[in-house]
Amino acid sequence: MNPAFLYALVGVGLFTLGLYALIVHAHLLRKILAINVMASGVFLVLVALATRTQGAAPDPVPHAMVITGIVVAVSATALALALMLRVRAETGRAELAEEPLE
Amino acid sequence: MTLLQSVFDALLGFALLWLAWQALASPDLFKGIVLFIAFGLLMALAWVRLDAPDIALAEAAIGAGLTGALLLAALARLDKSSWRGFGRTPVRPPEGNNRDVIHPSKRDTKSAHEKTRKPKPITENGKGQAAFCGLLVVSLSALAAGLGYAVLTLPSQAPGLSDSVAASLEASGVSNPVTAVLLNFRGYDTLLELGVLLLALFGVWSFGVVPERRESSPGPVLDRLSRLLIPWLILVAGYLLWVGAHAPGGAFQAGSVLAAAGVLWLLTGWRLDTRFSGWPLRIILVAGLGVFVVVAVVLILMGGRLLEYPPSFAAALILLIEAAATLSIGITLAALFLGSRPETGPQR
Amino acid sequence: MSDIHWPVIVILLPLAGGVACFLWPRRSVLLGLLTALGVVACVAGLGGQVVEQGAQRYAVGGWGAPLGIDLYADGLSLLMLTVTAVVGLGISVYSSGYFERARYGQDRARHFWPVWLFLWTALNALFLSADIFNLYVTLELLGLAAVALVALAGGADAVSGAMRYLLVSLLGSLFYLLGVALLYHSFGSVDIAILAQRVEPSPAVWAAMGLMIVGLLLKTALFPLHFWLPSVHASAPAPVSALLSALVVKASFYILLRLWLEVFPFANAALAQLLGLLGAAAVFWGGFQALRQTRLKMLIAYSTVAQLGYLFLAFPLASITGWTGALYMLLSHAAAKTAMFMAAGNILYFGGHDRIADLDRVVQRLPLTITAFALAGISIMGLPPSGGFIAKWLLLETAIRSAQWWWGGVLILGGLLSAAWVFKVVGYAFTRSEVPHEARAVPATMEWTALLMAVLAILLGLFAPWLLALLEIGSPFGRENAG
Amino acid sequence: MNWGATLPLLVLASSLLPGLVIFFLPEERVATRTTLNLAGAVLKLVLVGVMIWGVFHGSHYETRLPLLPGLDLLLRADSLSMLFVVLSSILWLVTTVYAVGYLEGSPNRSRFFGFFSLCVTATVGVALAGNLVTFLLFYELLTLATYPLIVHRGTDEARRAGRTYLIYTVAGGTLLLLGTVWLYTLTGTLDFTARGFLSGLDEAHHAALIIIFVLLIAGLGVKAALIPLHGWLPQAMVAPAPVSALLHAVAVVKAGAFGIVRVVYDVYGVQFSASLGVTLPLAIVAAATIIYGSMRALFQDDLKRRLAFSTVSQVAYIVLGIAIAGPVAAVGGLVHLVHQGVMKITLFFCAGNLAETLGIHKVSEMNGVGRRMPWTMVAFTVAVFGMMGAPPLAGFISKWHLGLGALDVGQGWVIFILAGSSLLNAAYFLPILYAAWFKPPPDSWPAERSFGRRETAWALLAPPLVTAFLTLALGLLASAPFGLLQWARFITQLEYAP
Amino acid sequence: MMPADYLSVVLLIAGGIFFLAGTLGLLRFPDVYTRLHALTKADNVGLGLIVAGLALHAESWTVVGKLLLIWLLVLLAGASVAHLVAAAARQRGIKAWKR
Repeated sequence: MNPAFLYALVGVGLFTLGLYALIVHAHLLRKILAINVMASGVFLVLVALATRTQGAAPDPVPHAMVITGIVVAVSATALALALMLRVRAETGRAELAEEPLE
Repeated sequence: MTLLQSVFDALLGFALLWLAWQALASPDLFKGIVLFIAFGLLMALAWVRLDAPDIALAEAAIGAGLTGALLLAALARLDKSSWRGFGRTPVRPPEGNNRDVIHPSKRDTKSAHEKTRKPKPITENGKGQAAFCGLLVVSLSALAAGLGYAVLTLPSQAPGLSDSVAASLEASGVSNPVTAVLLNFRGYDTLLELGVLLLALFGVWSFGVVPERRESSPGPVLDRLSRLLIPWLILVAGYLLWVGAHAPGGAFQAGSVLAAAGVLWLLTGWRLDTRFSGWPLRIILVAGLGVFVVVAVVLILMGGRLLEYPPSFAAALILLIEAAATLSIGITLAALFLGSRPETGPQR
Repeated sequence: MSDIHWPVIVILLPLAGGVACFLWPRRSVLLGLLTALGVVACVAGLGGQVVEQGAQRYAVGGWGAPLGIDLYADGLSLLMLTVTAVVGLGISVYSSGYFERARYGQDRARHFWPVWLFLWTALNALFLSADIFNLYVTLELLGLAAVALVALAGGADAVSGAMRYLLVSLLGSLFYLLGVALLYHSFGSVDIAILAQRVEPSPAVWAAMGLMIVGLLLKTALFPLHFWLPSVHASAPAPVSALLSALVVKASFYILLRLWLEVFPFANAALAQLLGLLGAAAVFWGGFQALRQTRLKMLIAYSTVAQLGYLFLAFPLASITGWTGALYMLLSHAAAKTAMFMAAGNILYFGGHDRIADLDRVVQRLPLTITAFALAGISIMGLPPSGGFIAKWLLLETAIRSAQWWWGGVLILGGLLSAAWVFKVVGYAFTRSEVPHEARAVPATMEWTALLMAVLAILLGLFAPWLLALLEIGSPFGRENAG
Repeated sequence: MNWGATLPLLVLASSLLPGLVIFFLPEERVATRTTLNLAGAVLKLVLVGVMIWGVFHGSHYETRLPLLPGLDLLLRADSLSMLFVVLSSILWLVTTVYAVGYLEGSPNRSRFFGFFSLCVTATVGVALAGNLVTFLLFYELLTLATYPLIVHRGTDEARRAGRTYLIYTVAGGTLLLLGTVWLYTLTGTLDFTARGFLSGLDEAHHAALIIIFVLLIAGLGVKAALIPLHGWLPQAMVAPAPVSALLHAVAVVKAGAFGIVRVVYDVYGVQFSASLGVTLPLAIVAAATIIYGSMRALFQDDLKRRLAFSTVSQVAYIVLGIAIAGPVAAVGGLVHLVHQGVMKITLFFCAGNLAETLGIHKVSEMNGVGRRMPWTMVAFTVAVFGMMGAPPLAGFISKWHLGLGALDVGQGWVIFILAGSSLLNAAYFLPILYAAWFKPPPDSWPAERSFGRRETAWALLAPPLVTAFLTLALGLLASAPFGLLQWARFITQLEYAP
Repeated sequence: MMPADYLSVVLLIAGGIFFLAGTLGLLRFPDVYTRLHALTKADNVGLGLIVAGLALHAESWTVVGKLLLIWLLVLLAGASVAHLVAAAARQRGIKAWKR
């Protein structure tokens, strides 16, 4: 199979895998990991499909987008981790309550 | 060789999925994070396979390296000894199945494994949970199948914007097309993205000053290692910054290497003197964004459009922006690793 | 005046202001207020330009789409920017009172301003962007800023809410981004106008549409994806709740609207009906839940769920009048909900609680605040001459004209539900209660801002022709024969 | 200055602005508040006088504000609106004086008078509205402005009444809105036009027009308290007496009745309504309301509740007059709009005086009260005879024209309704008079307050005497040049002239 | 193929074997200390062999220098980290494995 599509499919797989883990796991750290895996999946789709250039150098625009995306992801992860620690400090658990407060 | 490459690609793809699954499903959080870092390294390999060395560098440094460090630091702070005392409200002790363990040895991992064999379900009822998970698996499989199908129907040849980039590369001031896109063609994205990074720091700092976990003394080995490595790291960062104009590299990669130096330094127990943790630190943190904005405004005042570099100055301006950005990115990421605002001097 | 780069200034000014607030934290209130005034002035400048010269396209870096990023300002963007500017100014003034002397103290104030100004930057950038990847970046900027602001309130509820919000927001962005990836790789551009020309249905485009719509609906909190909203909006600091309800959820709606109108014009009627149905469900569910709440802020938050539902009624109606009706709803809801959350903030500030059953002692000592609440309520109910009435009128008119009267029924019943909870709260202003309450004086700025925002929500009903003409600049809704 | 465009706005502003200022007045600034109130009321009367003079001399007073593309807010003074404007501005002045006296010393007066002014503004707005959407605006404003007055006392009972009131009126407003929008989608205009603007519409729309008619009348019927939509009115009696007076005589119920007149005359047009076949059902509803209200009034011991049911019955006369669809009956209905207002306000003033001075709330407590408060009871008696339709008082004029008009168009059954209603009126009013004048007073009144030599405060006594005098004058001078009858004939001519 | 190429192949395969052995040790050895031992030693040598194999293919001396630099840095990091991990394990009181 064309590697572009192979990696794109892997990206789709990572995206859904991350989505599954995000929904199923309660621990916030796992949720944050899951988001990162999902992001990697999206980035993979974005870059893999950029190689469809008939052997020429791949399209650089998605590369730039992914670098932007990686920085955004690390920023979000840092914020999420700090927030997770706050949740732990306030509630004693690194999980969210099942029911929103009502 | 194509067959070998295909086999390699398939193996790598499979390994990525497997590692991701293991990282997410691992009952031991520490193990999960380690697997995630490994996942990040394999991702870097995938980027290389996809002819994206710039991303490979960024992924290895930021995606796997710094994110991993952030995750491990957070996990360490989640450990029981650290959260006691910095919560305001009296807290329930965590329940058995979320006592998260940091145990490198197999024996301990095993015991932890038993404790958290099942990740905490989101519905209490066992049967309902099974049904829910089943439904979820089915619908997500359908989603994956649909997305996969959609991807496969895309034309197998599509140049995207590579031709336009190539056509305008001359005028961009740099010869590395990715840097050209990042800092020139789509420089506005990068401007906003520096904002995102800074904003994350604002956010983390706004959560208040977390009393620091007293690390055990770093010991002579780490101390010596860091003394040896940090100058190298700074040098490498400078090199990456410089080389980014025409080869893989650039501000983000350089910044994250710089951040690695900072993280290493922080790990040895070094802290910024309170004299510098106020204004001087803030200035460095905003330098990247600030220089970017100033350049933008000056260009507009000179009659251009936003971020419209005169071709003759483009190279110099991009380098200027990148230099400031590298510094800010490095210090910001290191500050994010620290996890809260450093204590400032007596003016508070 | 005409050659000033207003679109750029509108984005860079709050960004620079945020940085300045970060650098000089002890001057942050002054700097923040100055920036707010400046942004309002610049939006007015941009408005003048757009009115004079029609829709504006601005090629950042001089490259132009598809290689570069374009900014685009038509009537729709201008309207959103204006709402943001006006509500933003109100929130700035309110916050200068709220954070300065509230129990939050100095420390929270210094963190509030930079983040808030960055959020404002994100909003302005978002409303001006014509590039779907750039929109992703602005969405992330917006989301992270909003989360940080929610967490400012401290306490278990707010922090958990912020965490939930962050996860939802990131998830929504990733869905959106995957859609962007598919669109880019289908058509080789991320510029909305170019996509609009090149787009044609294909499995990848359908997938992109599904992903982007789901992601944006998650952020817009359309029923049943609203689950995260009430606790977040209820636990955030009052000015933050106001801006979340008034502006932040609208931003993702705006993107959805743009995409729907330009990139996915082939989206079929069934999908539009589905969105309408979800909107209707949101109207009823939100209204019903609001009626059941015992805490004021929670009630207002659920009402936001309901009000967001109205916006989606325009999708099945799909005519210029319908879209303008939805936009007008958005507009007046922004003003009214800001006023309501500010009023709730005053009540909390004054009495230390927001239990509806014990409200009487508080509200009778805060006549301006309860007036603000009541006036905002009039707009939410859609009684004349408020902005909400105009919106309801336009939507109702479209529903009847297009012989889809059941959407009109949703509007009518939703209005009655709103009336029920508004009067449930307002009724407490008239009970007899003698027991004085332990109270702290509410700064006049806070009471007056709330009142002014509410009055604005009412006055919106009288400026409709002017605003609707503004909205038509660049015909964002197409040129089909008017509704 | 363009008087034609500004005068209607000034008429509105003369009560709106004082009202807004009063909201912000501290509670103890009694003198300022009273001055503002009275100044506003007098100014409004003067402005209305100017306007009448103008209308009779052929001036056009019209203010347009664009509301939506193709849809304006329109204020316009025509002969029908002047009828209602005059009524409300006169009665506002009188009621203001009364309310100042009545509420002396009670809490939250700034709030009360603020909403009171808003209420009158809304009423005048309803009167001057030149199209249906403007009407709707002021109609809803009226709902909002009266709610605080009903719950003013803040007791549980008051709040319950307020809730009932809102449920009815908000739902009614919604129906009105629905009908209005629907009509707009059919016609593209909502401006009131003599003889309506619908007759040119395609036959295909006639079914829709009938439904719209039902929606509009149901929306208006809530405020006009047509059965079965009258449930809020007796409950709303918990409000202070000036509010009851204003609500039942002028503002709320009249807005509803006035709206019905507008819809039948200036939206549908009488002829067109009749051809649609909607007037007869309306007449039957009105007739049923007349009888039902009177029957219920018979069995109320609470004086204000008895008056409330009487209102239900009396307001339906106006609707009946319109629905009979003949010129003479129409005159009867229109003059009753004014007559009922003047008479009923007198009754409520008197009831308020009894409650305020002697603590009397029930009919059974009224024995011999005529000796203790003769002037109040004289006013009461005049109004009661007027209500029953005794010549030469105002009520007689109305009923006479109604009866004549009904015969005129061959609807003889109306005569029986009128006769029955008059009998019932007598049955629930005369015993009160008998008890008040001829039965011996009790040893002590429920809660007596002393006002020196006078029977009660001056501010409480003067208003009912003035309105009782008006009742007499309207009856005697009905046919005078520029009198009420002539005016009403002028209005009906526009509608009925060939 | 040049003789240098044969040498390069041999070196690379040898390096691969060392890596394999190290990994096997990581999986099979009983405790943290023995695993560290296997991993660090085998990987350091394995990487050295691979670097040597690659250096034979290098286009210029700068590349050789870079490759050597990589090896030295990894040696340094590997040794230090192994020490740190072992020290941390000891501090936690994990006893060394005894038969």
